[in-house]
Amino acid sequence: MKDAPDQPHVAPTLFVPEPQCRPGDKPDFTGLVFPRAGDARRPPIDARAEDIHDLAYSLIRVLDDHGKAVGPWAGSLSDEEALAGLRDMLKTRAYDARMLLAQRQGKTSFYMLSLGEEAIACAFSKALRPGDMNFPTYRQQGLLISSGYPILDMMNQCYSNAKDPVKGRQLPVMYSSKAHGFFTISGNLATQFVQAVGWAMASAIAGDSKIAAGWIGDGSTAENDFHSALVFASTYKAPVILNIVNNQWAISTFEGVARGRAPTFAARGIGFGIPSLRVDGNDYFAVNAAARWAADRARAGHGPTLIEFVTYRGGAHSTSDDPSAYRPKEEFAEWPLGDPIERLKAYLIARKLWSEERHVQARAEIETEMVQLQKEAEKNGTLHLGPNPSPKTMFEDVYKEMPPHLVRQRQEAGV
Amino acid sequence: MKDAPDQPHVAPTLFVPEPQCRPGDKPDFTGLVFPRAGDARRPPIDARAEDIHDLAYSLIRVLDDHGKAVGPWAGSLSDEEALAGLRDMLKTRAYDARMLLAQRQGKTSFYMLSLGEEAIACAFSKALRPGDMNFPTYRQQGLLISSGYPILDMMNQCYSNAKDPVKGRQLPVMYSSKAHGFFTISGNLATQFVQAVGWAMASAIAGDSKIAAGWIGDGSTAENDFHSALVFASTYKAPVILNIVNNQWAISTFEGVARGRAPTFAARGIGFGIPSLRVDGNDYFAVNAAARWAADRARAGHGPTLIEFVTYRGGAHSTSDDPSAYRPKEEFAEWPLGDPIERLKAYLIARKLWSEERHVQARAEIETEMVQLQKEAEKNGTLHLGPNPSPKTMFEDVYKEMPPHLVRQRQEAGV
Amino acid sequence: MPRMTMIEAIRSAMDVAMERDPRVVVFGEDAGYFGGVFRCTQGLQKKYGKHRCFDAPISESGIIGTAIGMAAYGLRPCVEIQFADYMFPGYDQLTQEAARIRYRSAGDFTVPMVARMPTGGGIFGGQTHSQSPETLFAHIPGLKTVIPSNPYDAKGLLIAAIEDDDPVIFLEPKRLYNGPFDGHHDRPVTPWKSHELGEVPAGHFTEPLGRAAIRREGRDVTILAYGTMVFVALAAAEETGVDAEVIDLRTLVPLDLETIEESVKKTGRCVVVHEAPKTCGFGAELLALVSERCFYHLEAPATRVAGYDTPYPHAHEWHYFPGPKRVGSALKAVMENV
Amino acid sequence: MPRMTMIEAIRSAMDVAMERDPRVVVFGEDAGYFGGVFRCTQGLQKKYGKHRCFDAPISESGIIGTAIGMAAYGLRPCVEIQFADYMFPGYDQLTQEAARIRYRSAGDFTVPMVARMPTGGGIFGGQTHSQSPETLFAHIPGLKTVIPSNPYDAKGLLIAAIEDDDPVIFLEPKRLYNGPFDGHHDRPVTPWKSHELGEVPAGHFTEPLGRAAIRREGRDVTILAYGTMVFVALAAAEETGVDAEVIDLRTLVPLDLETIEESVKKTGRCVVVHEAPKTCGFGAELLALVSERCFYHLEAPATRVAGYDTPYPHAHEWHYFPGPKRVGSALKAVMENV
Ligand SMILES: Cc1ncc(C[n+]2csc(CCOP(=O)(O)OP(=O)(O)O)c2C)c(N)n1
Ligand SMILES: Cc1ncc(C[n+]2csc(CCOP(=O)(O)OP(=O)(O)O)c2C)c(N)n1
Ligand SMILES: [Mg+2]
Ligand SMILES: [Mg+2]
Repeated sequence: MKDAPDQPHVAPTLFVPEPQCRPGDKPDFTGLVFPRAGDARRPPIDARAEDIHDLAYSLIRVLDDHGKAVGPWAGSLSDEEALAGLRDMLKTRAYDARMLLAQRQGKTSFYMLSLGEEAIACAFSKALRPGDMNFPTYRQQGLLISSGYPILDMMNQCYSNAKDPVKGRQLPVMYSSKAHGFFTISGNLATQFVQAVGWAMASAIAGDSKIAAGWIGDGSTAENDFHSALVFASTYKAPVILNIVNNQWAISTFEGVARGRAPTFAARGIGFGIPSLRVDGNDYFAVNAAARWAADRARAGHGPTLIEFVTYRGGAHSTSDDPSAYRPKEEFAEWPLGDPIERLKAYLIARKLWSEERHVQARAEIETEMVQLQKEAEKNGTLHLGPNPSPKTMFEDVYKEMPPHLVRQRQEAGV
Repeated sequence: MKDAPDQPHVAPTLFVPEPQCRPGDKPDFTGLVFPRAGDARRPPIDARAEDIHDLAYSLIRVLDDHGKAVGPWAGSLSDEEALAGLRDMLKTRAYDARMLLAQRQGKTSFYMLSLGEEAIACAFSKALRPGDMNFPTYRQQGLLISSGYPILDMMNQCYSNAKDPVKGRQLPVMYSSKAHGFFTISGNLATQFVQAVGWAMASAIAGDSKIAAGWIGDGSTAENDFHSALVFASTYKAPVILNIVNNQWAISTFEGVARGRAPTFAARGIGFGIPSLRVDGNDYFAVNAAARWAADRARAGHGPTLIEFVTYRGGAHSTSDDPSAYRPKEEFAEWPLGDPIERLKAYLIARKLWSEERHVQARAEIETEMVQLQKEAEKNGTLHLGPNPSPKTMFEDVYKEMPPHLVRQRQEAGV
Repeated sequence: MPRMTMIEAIRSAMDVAMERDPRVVVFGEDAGYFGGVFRCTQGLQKKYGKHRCFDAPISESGIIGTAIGMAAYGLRPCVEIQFADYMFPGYDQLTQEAARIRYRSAGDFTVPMVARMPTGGGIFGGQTHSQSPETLFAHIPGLKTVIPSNPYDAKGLLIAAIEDDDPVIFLEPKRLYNGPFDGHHDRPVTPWKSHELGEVPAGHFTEPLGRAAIRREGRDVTILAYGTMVFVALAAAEETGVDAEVIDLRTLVPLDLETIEESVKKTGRCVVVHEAPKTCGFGAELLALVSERCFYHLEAPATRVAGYDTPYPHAHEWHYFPGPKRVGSALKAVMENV
Repeated sequence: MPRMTMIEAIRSAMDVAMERDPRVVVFGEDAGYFGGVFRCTQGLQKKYGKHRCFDAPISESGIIGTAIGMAAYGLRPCVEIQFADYMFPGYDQLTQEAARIRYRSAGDFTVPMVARMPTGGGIFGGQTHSQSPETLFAHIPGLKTVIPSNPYDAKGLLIAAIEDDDPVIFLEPKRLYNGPFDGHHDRPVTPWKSHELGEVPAGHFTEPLGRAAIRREGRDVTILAYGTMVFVALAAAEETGVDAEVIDLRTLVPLDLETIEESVKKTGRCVVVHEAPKTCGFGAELLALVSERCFYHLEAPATRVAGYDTPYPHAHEWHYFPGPKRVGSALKAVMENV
């Protein structure tokens, strides 16, 4: 999404940025000029921030329009890994579709898709090691799925049912899994970004080689804790990867409102001396390669990396949202960086590792698996019909030990 | 203050930046390489941010070591203006000295010097017009003095006496004067920075040509509201000048702790597409020229400018502080950018507009004036001996109209 | 008179205020083109232009901080915080800045601004879309805190808040946006269209800040409530048959202590209801005031029905919510105590 | 036993905790090399190294936010906020994050951390170095709030707080740092060296969170106080001759309700004293609890002596401060009421 051409600023008006297109307009991405796949250079992992400012304004891309992986960032993935990546993305998309439907059917209160952004979480997770920790937003379900977290547990969480790992306390999609390197999601935007830095500092203090990854949306970079994260990461050279997922929209607000006059979000890192990359987020290879580069940097003690992943939010913000009120319906289909699944698929087909038939078949298999899991999850309950965790759990885990006033309140509640 | 050479980061340690010198060390500024006066280029006021990144890493200087004003930023001041500037700085320093003494004598609770930083506020204020608004910190008393605010009122404020314009409610130095374009100072760091942006946005909304100036210290740039200020200023192209006063210290903490791995504070603006200048803050000419450039930009509708003024905090942080515990005593004397008063004096002497004799005389005159004013102020009262404003004023101005519960409390208090 | 939902009434208040006074500006996250996630600002950008109603970056501190600057300049910003749960990043600006600028400058600078924010639970919003932080505002000298319970009041109080010369926190009980929800989540909600308080004058009018409204007269016990709990209290009174006097506080600061005192002295009993956690909730202040000022009239201990001292849970929303059953039990208990 | 000031006791607590447990880290603004503006962390960096005690950038949200991350990793950060007045930029992280992480993750992640902060007035600090924000913490489920009144408790409670598995707000009444200030600002303060509560064991010991201490036994009226007000209350009792039982709450959440109830039921009268503004101060909660639970034992209305509902003024500090005279009047008034 690009700003409309600069309004000549004549007093008396406040300059208010606007997206190129609104409902009724024909989608227009002519303002977005993306470098070709393979064009961006790949510096060594100990590059100094000041020597790679250009990468904050460029776009790291590996998969070209012909299904080839090209340029210096190619080669981070084996064929098996690429095939597994496709499957992870298909699963993520299928899972999303099922849960969206479940919400529409009234089986839960709320849901959020990652449609169109699957490559980012799925490919990123492959650069992490067991023990590393993500501090995600609500749109990184792909991290869990690609790292083997049980989808059944995710469904249980979304249904707030008797087997919900977080006991019905959180909105659907607000997962938590320490074992899978997935910090408990917060509803308050941006808070996790600086927490990730703290976790990474702790790892350094402890002499550990584990690293952290913070996640934030384009809109949420405007939040103040984006700043505290960059300040602390920069000052203490924290072993952290700070990921911005620029999916062009923050609910109804186009990314330009948070970005302001800077050409990219990656540029925000420059003023902190933090090496900053801008990456094609719909390119499974590019995401993985950038993530590995940053993870290697962090592990080698070279400190933080800021990455902007450029993508497009394919669905509504959430099930409470209707994007047709603020953006042209056709934008997603015409998004110039394409669909991450289609692009990886084209690569695999070009390499003869995959085919249209196997793709159809894989989708069907995954669909069957999801339906199966969903049935199983629903046996554990759904939000309104139950069973849900016992109401007495409402009073637990506020503190490690239940203090007297909560014991009294639980008794009053009769649970 | 420069970072000590990069510690090789070997696990297990957190990288913790340290200043070059601590008490007992010989001051060492060899790490600080400053460009020569006249070297920095002067772009047109409608320059695009991306075309002047270099100015965020350079240093705009006008007064050279021989008392000459040189280079493209010279020429913003007439001889009369330069002479007035010297007088403003001398007054500011003399005022500070008197009030420090008054505090030491127990006549008030607290004081904060601007020693060594006088050029910044005094020269900046000359770029503003009546109606423009500063959002200062506690170290910009020079703004008031150079714009003709009565020093007697400043003293009354510091004494919390019967004529204190803010009725004894604020700590000494927390002045307020709408008429003199000086927003009421807050004790909470950084909050004023984004308020300045809001004020500037309001001016644009109202179709007014007034501009705002926000002020912040090097240490306080780490606060989150530094970020919100830059975000809003960038997005709405607010007619605001965002000033960072880098005086090397934030109480006991050297500027590198807030700055992190970026070489300068001015660089923070780059990631927001905000034109950013780094300026010799001890150079009355450079400060004034940069301020005029930024003010002209803002008034012409080109939006915000970020300026880092490089200077040195000559005194203690406040009367509650003793810097000998954390920095070498001799640093101030050896500060490579010198003393702003001495530098302007040298310029004026070189131009035969001034002499050592007149300087001594001027100082004596000013000293006499200050002593006179102080006597007058003390007639209005001092903190502990009074008279102070009536205690009933304690309940006023909480709201425009006193609500019933405060009326009751005032009655209970018997005042 | 037109019938309005609470959303329409709030929108109409801003519309009227913007129409009458060019200094009134409206902004917030998604509040411009789209008109807000609850659609309260819908149409205002189209009508008044982008410079008077616009989308803000997601930065509550920036929203409040710039609003303070605008107010100091001379405008009258009325900003939207998307959920009261999200005002916390702006809490420093609200409580340490907006609240104290008149005081610390002895009136040299003032901050006439309104921060609107949806509050309370009942929409399965979980712990970050359900909180009721009113006590965190009421404790702060310099802020006024308003919370309407119906469309009529919402419009009248919001216009009054915008015209007020001090910073006003305007809490909108989101569960009441579409109708007078009484806590029976399993029953259909009456829409405002069929409720008399849905009748709202189309033009300018104000309801003064600082005055409570008696929603039901009664002799046996005084129920102090505000926002969503007003209708829960009314339902509990009907259902238990206790002749309760239900007072809708409408403004927490300044508080209409006179009306409270008069009623409690009359009934001799008092139950306070709120959704926020009990400990240090606004009910604590009300009980303290009642015990300080009506002690010799009380026939039974004044009590509180409140949210539990836990985060607001998702699945257990209706266990957490202080519904008519819990309020009813409190009424019965307070009547039994002699 | 060594005699310590409160500052020394606090320092000693951190020293002991860092010595025993390598997971304990200390940081904050000026807390590293210099040892903090009140010198509480002096010497810790030298002793434990820069990676366990260091200067933080001036960012309270960053300090709390990184501490949360560290605690989630498995460390036990004990951070310093330079003044309680400056925790507000970190209030979102404290109340919306630290407080709820155990709950929202069902114990998958926990946040064992302490946020220390000097609180209260009495040092001519004006409105931004004098505030007492305890109610803003006590209202938040998931936080514990501690406020010691003397060196012995400060050390024992701080070690307990650091060893606690939940986030603890540790408020340090700065007016007590050097001695048991009783509110008579015109008289010299006894140094802790000559006070028995200045006797503090050199090594490890803890005082449990959640237990009040009776500082003076009495029969006529119960005074509930904490922090600086404990000594003001004691002075008022002595000066009026009212036989007051003075309870030092020490921990506000969890609260030692048992001790409070027992005392109030015994005396039949209650005065609460705090320095924070009255409206929605912690005194409101205490009055509410007393009126809910001791109603039938009360012989007079329980009352509050508190800061006024204004910002903390600079010049009028001693008018604002609830000193022994105001507390004394309240004692006399509550004794007159029959
Ligand atoms: C502190 C806070 N403010 C506002 C919100 C409401 N909100 C939830 S998601 C969202 C948009 C976020 O956009 P972005 O960061 O771009 O992430 P995306 O949804 O596109 O993944 C907003 C405003 C919130 N959750 N927290
Ligand atoms: C929110 C907040 N945190 C901490 C403080 C305490 N404090 C007062 S001044 C100061 C140092 C500021 O340093 P800097 O910004 O460099 O300004 P300088 O004093 O050097 O002019 C600190 C930490 C404060 N006033 N407000
Ligand atoms: Mg987005
Ligand atoms: Mg400084």
